[in-house]
Amino acid sequence: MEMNDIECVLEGILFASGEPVPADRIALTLGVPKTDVYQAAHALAHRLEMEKRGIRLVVLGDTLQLCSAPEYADYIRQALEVRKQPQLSQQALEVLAIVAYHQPVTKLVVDQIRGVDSSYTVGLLQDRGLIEACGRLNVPGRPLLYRTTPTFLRAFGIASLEEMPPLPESENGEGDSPEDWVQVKMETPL
Amino acid sequence: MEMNDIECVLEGILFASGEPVPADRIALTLGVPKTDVYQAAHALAHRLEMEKRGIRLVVLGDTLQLCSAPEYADYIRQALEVRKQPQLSQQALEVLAIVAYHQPVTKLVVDQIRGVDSSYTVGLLQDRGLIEACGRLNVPGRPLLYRTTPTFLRAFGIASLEEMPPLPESENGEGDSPEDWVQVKMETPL
Amino acid sequence: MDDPIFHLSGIVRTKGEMEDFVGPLSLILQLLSKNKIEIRDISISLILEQYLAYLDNLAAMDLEIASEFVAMASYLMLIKTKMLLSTGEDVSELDQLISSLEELKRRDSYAKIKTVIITLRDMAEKAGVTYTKPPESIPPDNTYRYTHKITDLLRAYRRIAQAEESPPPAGRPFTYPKPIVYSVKDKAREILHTLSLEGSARMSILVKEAGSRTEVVAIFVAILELCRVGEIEFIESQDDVTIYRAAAPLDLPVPPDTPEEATGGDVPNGNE
Repeated sequence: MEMNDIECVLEGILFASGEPVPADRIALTLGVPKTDVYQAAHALAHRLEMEKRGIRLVVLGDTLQLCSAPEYADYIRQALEVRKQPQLSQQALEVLAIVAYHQPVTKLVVDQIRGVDSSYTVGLLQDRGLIEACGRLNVPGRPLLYRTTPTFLRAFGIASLEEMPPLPESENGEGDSPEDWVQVKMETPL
Repeated sequence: MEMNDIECVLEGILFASGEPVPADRIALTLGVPKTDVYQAAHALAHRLEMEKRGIRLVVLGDTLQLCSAPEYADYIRQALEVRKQPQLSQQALEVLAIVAYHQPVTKLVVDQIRGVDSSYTVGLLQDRGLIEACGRLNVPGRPLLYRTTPTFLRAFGIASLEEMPPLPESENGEGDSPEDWVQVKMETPL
Repeated sequence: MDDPIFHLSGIVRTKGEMEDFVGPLSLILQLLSKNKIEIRDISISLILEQYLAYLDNLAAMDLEIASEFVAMASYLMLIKTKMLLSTGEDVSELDQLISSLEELKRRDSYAKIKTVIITLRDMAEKAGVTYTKPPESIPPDNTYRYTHKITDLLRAYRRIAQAEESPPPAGRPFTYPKPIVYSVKDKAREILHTLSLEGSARMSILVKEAGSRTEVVAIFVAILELCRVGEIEFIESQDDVTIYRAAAPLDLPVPPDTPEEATGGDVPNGNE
């Protein structure tokens, strides 16, 4: 069997499998030495990479596998994503607003401002890459602090946090910044 | 996006999916016109075939799919130890043809045309992915409607249903399609 | 169907080609099926005219055809009359006609399908066997891709502020479930009461009957306390502890109110 033929059959077998295939099983099937299979595998891998193709061949120990080219991962994910991502809910927007205006802020503060537990929504916003943990507050329990991310800026079409509309004075009078308020609340022994 | 880039990403997407992917979803993902996707698909398909590669790209209706090259089927079967699928029986071919030419069609119509119950064969063809349920007919009992799948096109080596061999003309040609016949039957208030 | 054209060529044939007709009914069925007409729409005069015109064109007038036509025409008349006069129940003739029509079409469809089966088989053979691959598993990326107006955020913030200011709904005072607190004293009393009724108590049962972890803790502490003051003794078996009332109270200070209340009150025949 010609080396080029081995390459082609190898490609067909690895494609149909999808999973890693032992090199010696391929050698057995084609009736060629295992070294030929490896040689063909390396040649094919090289060619796929050189031509910047959508497929890559990887050698994993004694097995060979085809996989999609990692550089196209974003396109692939986008094209194959079945479930459409839901838009932010009213609650999620509220939590995001609190984090955005009071960052860095703990979940406890978010809970206190909203009056309900916001664990799920905080997790969701983290998952969506809109907020992220950025250290811990130096109080007992060392709770995580959250802040908004560049994804947040992109989603809301602003270049920096300074572009956020200011909170109206009346609603948030001087000296009554939520940080102070929280501070007080946390220090208040129950 | 360059045509060659489209080809490569297309290959990656189709490889990762394994299943047929609608061309317009790819167009949407890449932000290119659908015609470009088809053009890239045809170029890639041509190249894979010319180079006698182990993979083929097939256009199946509005979808694109990668599959293994048929000339290496024996090697693949041997290497991956897959059982050879039995050829389609006469009955299966009949049912398949009735569904293909009259789709979407109910099992009742298939039964009536063949004069025998076709439940088993319909189930078999569904199992092999050659036909699929595609909604219900809006008549009492709401029977399921069946149509052929992209796998059907692939199995018969055609890109669309238009490539099916034409049915012989009736002696008086036009308008004698079984759909009309079914229609007539359903509308007859008896 | 205002003006149906009945294409008679290919339907009415010369004698030699007539094998596919059995009688007038078949001929009607052919006419009907080929022209897709509803029985109700049959315009006998139209068929007649066209039929005659066709016959005119035939070089040789075939008597058999002519007689068949007469039979057909009368048949059609009969059906049409019956349809017009029937009350809707007596339509067996029509039923028969329609089912025959269907049967004919069915056979026609099947015959057509059968002609392409061989071609299809060849196509499948030529296409060969191709294999597809299972989908790759792609780790999901949940990064948010929608865009919003920044003012949405301010609005969301205001909404919280408003919710905070609005007073709690009136008329329905909040009720909180009362926390259940077990006092060691009560537990000790309970245990002594049990002992006075049953003579002994198994630790495992006492614990099992406890409703919560705090109650278990209360039970343990109570037992320890009762032990300390010498009110109870216990015997340890393999996997349990059996508690007894101490045979003779030791000369130790008794915790206030524990023994007196436990043995008095609701236990009429105490140990005293």
